[in-house]
Amino acid sequence: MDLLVGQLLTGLSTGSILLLAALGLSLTFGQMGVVNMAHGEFIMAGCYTAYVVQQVVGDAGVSLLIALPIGFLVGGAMGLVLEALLLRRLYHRPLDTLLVTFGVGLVLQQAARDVFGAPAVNVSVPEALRGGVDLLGTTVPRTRLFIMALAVLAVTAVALVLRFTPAGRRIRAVTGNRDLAETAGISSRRVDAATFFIGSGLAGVAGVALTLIGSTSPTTGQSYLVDAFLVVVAGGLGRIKGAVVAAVALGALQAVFETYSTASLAKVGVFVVIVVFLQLRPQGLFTLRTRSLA
Amino acid sequence: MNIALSCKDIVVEFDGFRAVDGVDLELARGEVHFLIGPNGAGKTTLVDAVTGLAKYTGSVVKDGEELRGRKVHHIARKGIGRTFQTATVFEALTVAQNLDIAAGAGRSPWTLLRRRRHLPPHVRATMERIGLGDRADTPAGALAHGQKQWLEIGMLLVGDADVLLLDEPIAGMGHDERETTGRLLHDIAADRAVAVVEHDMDFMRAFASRVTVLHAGAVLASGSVDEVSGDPRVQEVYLGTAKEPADAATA
Amino acid sequence: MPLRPTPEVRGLARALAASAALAGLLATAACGARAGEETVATESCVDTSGDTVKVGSLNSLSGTMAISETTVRDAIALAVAEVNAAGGVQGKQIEIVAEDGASEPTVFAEKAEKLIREDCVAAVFGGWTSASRKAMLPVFEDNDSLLYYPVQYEGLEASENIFYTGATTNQQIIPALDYLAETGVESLYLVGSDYVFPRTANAIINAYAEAHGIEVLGEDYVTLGSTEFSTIVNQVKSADADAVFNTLNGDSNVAFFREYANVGLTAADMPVMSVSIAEEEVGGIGVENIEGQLAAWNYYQTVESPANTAFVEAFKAEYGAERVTSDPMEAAYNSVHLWAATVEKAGSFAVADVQAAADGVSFDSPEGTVVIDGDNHHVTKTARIGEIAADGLLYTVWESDGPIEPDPFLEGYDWAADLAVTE
Amino acid sequence: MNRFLQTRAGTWTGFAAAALVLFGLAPLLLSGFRLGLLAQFLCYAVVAVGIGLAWGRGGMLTLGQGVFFGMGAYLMAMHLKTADAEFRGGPGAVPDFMELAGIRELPAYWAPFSSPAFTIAAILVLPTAFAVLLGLAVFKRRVKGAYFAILSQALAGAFAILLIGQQSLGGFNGLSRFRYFFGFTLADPVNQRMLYFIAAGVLLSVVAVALQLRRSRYGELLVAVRDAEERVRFLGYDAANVKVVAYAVAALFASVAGAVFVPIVGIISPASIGIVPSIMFILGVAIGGRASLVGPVVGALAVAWAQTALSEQFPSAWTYAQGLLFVLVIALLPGGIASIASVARRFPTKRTQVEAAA
Repeated sequence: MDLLVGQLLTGLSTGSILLLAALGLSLTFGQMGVVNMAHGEFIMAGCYTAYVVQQVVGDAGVSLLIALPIGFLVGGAMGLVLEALLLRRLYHRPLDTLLVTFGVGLVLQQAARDVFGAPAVNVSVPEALRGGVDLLGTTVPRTRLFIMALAVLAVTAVALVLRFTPAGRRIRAVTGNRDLAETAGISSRRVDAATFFIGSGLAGVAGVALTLIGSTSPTTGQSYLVDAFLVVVAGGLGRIKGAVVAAVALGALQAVFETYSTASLAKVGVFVVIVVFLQLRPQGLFTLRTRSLA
Repeated sequence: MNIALSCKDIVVEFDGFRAVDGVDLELARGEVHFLIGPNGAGKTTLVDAVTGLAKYTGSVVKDGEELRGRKVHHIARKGIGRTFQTATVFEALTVAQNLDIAAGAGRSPWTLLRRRRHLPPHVRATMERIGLGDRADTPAGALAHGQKQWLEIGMLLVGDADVLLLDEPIAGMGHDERETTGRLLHDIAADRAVAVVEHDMDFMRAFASRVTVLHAGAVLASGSVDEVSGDPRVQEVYLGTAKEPADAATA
Repeated sequence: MPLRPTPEVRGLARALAASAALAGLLATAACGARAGEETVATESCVDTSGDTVKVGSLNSLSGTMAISETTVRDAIALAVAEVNAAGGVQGKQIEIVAEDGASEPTVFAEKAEKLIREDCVAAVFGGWTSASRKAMLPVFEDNDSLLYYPVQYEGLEASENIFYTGATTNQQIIPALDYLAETGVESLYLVGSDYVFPRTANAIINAYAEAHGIEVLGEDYVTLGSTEFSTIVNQVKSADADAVFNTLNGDSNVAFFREYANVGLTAADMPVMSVSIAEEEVGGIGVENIEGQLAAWNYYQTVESPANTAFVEAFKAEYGAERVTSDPMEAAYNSVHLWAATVEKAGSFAVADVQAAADGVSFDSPEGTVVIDGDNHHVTKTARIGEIAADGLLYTVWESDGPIEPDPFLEGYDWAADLAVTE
Repeated sequence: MNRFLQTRAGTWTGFAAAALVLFGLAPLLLSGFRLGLLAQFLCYAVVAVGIGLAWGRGGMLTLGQGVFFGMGAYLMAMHLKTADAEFRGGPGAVPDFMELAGIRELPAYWAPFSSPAFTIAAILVLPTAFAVLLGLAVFKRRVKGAYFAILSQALAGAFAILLIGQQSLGGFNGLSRFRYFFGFTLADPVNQRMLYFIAAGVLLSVVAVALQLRRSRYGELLVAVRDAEERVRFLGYDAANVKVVAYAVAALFASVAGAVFVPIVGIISPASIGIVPSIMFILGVAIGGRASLVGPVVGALAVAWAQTALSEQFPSAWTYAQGLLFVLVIALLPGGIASIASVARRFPTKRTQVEAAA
C-alpha cells in the first residue's frame, strides 16, 4: 500500500517535471506543427538564467522568484528570434523544422559550453525548499512539491490565456482552421509568433524550475527532450488536456517499471507502451483534413 | 435505371453533432447527379462516409456488396473514385506518371519493381480524353489549376472507377473550362455514375441529370433540375437566399 | 525525376552481379593471412633520428566527456613540458601530437591508429572511459604500440601494450570497503550508472560483503545521464542502510545528491561513498548538498607532500589559480614521467625495450612513490578516503599503509575467486 | 549531364567511373590507414543511401537508423567474438569479455552465431523483419510525419539503453577486440584492404538496388505516397505497404553497413547507435541532397571527412559548423548539394522545390 502511494506520488512528481518540459512543446508542436528540437536548449537557457540571476542577486529564494519571469522572457525571446529568422519560412515543412532546430540546438549547446564552461554549475536551492515533507508514508522533497505546484499553475495559466484573452482566442482560431481564421482577418503570422513566444517562454520557466532538482550544464536540455516529445505524441495533437494526462501517466508508468525492473528497462518499457497505445488510439494523434489532402 | 450505388440511412456523427443525418441516395449509371446545399449541409461528409474516410451507420451498397466498414483502399478498388476540393495530384510526378500510378492499383509486386517501358494504351487514351495529350511529360505541379482537376478526374478513369464522386470539380475555373468540364462529365457518365458536389447553380442547371439537395445533414429534395428548382422548401432554405447565383458559387 | 520514360537499364541485375564479382575478385586476389598463420608485423615508423620524438595525447575535447578529459590533456602537457625542461628523454625534446576522441569509442580507435601509423608517435597518453580503452586496445596490440591510460577502472585487464597508471579495483574499491567496515558499517545500498564499471564494482562489493558479513540491502542502476532519482532515493531511504556506495557517473550525481539532501538524508545518518566524484564535480553538485560525504581515490589536491606542492603550484601557474587538480590528472601526469623514466632505463624508444625495462621503474609522484609492476603493467598506488569539505576540496581522512600492489584480477583475495577468470 | 546519366550508357558510365575510383584510384593513392578510414566512411554512405530512399523518396524521416545499423553490427560482432573464442578455446568457448564479466556459459542466443551462414542470414533477415513489423504497426495506423520521426528517434534511444543494460552484449563498452574475420587475420594489412573492397562493393551494390527501385514503377509510387499519401489510398493502394517496403530496404542497407563496419573499425558500442549518431546520419543525406541518388553518398562522405579533418584542430568550431550546416542547408538549400546545379542554372522549377520540400 505504502509502496503504491509512494509510486503514485513519484509518478505525479515525475509527471509534473515532464509536463513542465512538454507544455511549451505541446503548444508549438501540437498547435503549429513545428517540431522544435531546440526546445531542450531553451530549457537549458532557463537553467542558466537561474544561475546568472543567482550570481547577481545572491539570495537563493529571491533569485528563484525573479528568475522565473526572466526565464520566461529569455526563453520567449529566443523562441521569437528562431521563429522570425528560420521557422517562418518552414511552416509547410514540419520535418525540416525538426532538423533545422536540431542544428540550432547544437549551436546553442556549444555556445553554452563556450560561455559557461562544460562542467555543471551549481544553482543553490532556497532554504525554504530544502528538505522534505512526509506525505502518506513517503518523503516528498519540497522542491518537487514546488515543481508540481508550478506545473499546475503553468497549465492553468495557459488554459486561461487560451480561453479568455483575445490573443488566446486567436491562437485557438488559427489552430482550429488556419485558412478560415485568415479569411476572418486574423494574421496567422502574428499569432504564430505569439504562440511560439509563449511556448518557448514556458521552456525557460521549466528550465529555471528544473535547476532545483537537476544539474545545470550545456547538455541539460537534451535529457528532457525525448521524453517531452513522447508526452506530446501520446497526449495527442494540440491538446493541453492530453499532455497533462500523458505526462502523469508516463511518469507513473516510469515509476512502476523502475520499481519492478531496472531503470534502463523502464525506458524501453515506456516506449513499447507508447507504440502499443498508438495501435489502440491512433485517432488521438492525427487529424485529417478531408476537404483537401494537399 | 441502372443503379450503381445505393446509400441507405447514412448517419455521420462528430462528437454528438450529426453532420449527416439519415440520408438515402441512389446513384445511377448514365447520370450526372448533383449534390447541392448550403455550407455545412453535409455534402462532403457524405462523400467521406461513402469512400471510407468517415465512420457512419447505415448502409452503402455497390453492385450488391455492402461497403460499410471497409478500408479506404478496398472501397477504391471496388470502383468508387473521388476527387477533392483542392485538386490532389502528385505534383512531383509527370502527367503520365500520375495516370500510370492511378491505373496500377492491381499490379503485382514484380511489375511494380520493374520499370515502365511504355504507357498502357488506355492510359494514353484517357490522357487525350482529358485534354492533356500533349502534356504527358509535364510535372503535374506545373499544370494550370483546371488542368489539375481534369488530371484528377482522369486518374479515376484509368483506375476503372465506375462511381465517381467529384468534390467541386470546377472551383476556380474560367467559363470555357467549365463548359469543357461539363461536357467531359456527361461524356464519362455514359457508362458510369457520376456525383458532383457543387455550389455553382448555373453549372448545375446546365449539366445536372438529377439533383439532390441536402440541408442540415438531411435530404431536402431530389429530382430533376426543374422539380428541385420548383420546390418551395428548396427555394426557402437555399435558392431563395441566393438571388445571385454567383454568390453561392463563391461561398 | 525523368521527364519522360527513359530507356530501361535492363541489366541492373547484371550491374549488381558485376560489382559484386569485381569486389569478390579483388578481395580474394588480395587475400592475406588466415587464422593461425603468421602475420606480417606492421613496421613501426617511429623516427628517433632527430632532436625530437613525438608522443600522442588522445582525449575527448568535444562531446560529453570533454569536461573531464580536457583536464587530463592539460596535465599531460604540463608533464611533457617538465620533462623537456629537464633535458628531454634520451636527450630528445618531446613533441605532443594532440587528438580529439570526441567522446566516442570509434573515434578513439580511429585517432589512435592515426597517431600510430600517420604521426608515428612513440607512445600515446589518454583515454578515459573503459569503452574508449577497449576500443583502442586492439589498435595498440595490432600495431604493437604503447598506450598510457590514466583513469581508475574496473580491472580484469592486462595488456602488454597498455600501462595503467590509475587505480585498479584493489587500490580503490576494496580499500573503500575496508574503510567502511572499519567504521562499523554493517549494511550497504548500491547505486550506480548502468555500465561496466559500476556493475563490476558492485559484483566485487557483493562478494566482499558476503565474505565480511555486510548486508547489501539494495542495488539500483540508472541509465547514464539520468536525472530522475525520486524512486531510487526513496528506496534508499526506506532501506535505511548504514552507508550508500555510489558508482554514478557525471550529471546523474548532481540530481542524486540534490534528491538525497532534499529527502533529508545527511552524511551523518547515511554516508555516501563515491568513487567517481573528484574536485571537478563538487562545484556542479553544490557543496551544500554533498558536504561531509566520502570519496575514494588515490590523490587529492590537498595531499601533503613536496611533490604535490610542486605539482599543484606548477599546474596553477600554467592554467590559472582557480583550477583544481584531481586524481586522473595526477595519474596522467605520472604516466608521462613514468614513460620517460622507462625509456631512459631501457635506453631506447622501441616498444619491446620499453616493455622489457618497465618492471620496477618508479616515480616520486604527488600521491607518493609509484612503481610499475612489469607483470600486469599497473602501478602501485596509495589508497585514500577523502571527505568533502565546505571549501569544495577533499581532505584525506584515511589512507592505506603505504602503496598497494596492483592486483587487477584480484588473485590475492580468496573471496573474489569466483569473480573473474584469469586471462 | 543529368539526361545522359539516365540513359543506359550513362548509368554504366557512372558505375564504371565510381568503380574505377573506389577499386583503382583510392587504393593506389591512399595509405593503409586512410584507406581504412575511407572504408569506414563508405559504411556511413551505405546507410545514407537507405535514408535517401526512405526520407528523400518516401518522406519518412527515420531518425532511428542507428537501430538497424546497430543490429547488423552487433550480429556480426557476435559472430566474430564466438569465432575468436572457438579458435582459442574450441566449440562453445566463452568470448573473452564474458569471462571478465563473470559469464561462464555461452548464452543460448549466442550459440548459433558461431555459424557464418547463420550470421549472414541473420544480418539480412532480422533487422529487415523488425523494420517490417514496426513499419506495419506504425504506418497502418497512419502515424506519419513528425510523429513517426519522433517515434523512430525514441526507438533509437530505447535501443541504445537496452544494449547498455545487456552485460552479455558487452554493455556500455560494446563488443571489440576481434581477431579474425571469417578466418582471415584482421591485423594483416592485406586483409584490411580486402575489407575496404568489400565495403566498396557493398556501396556500389546498394546504389544499384536503390537506382532500380527509384526508376521502377514502385519508385514513382513511393514519391506519390510521399507527396499525397491519402490520394494514393483513394486510388486503391494500401499506402502503408508502399512505405513499409522502403523502410525495410533502408533498414536492410543500414544493417549490412553495420555488419561491414564492425570488422573495419574493430568495435561496436551503444555510443555509435543512439539518438545523436542516428541524427548525424541524416546530416550527410541532407547536405548531399535527400531526393537524389548520389547526393546522400557524397554528403555522408563529406561530413565524415570534415568531422575527421576539422574536429582535431577546432573541436568547438566543428560543433558550430555541424549545427550551422543543418540550419543553412535545410533552410536555404533543401535539395542539398545535388540541387546546386539546377539552382545555379536558374532553373528552380516547381519540380525541384516540391521534391525538396517533401
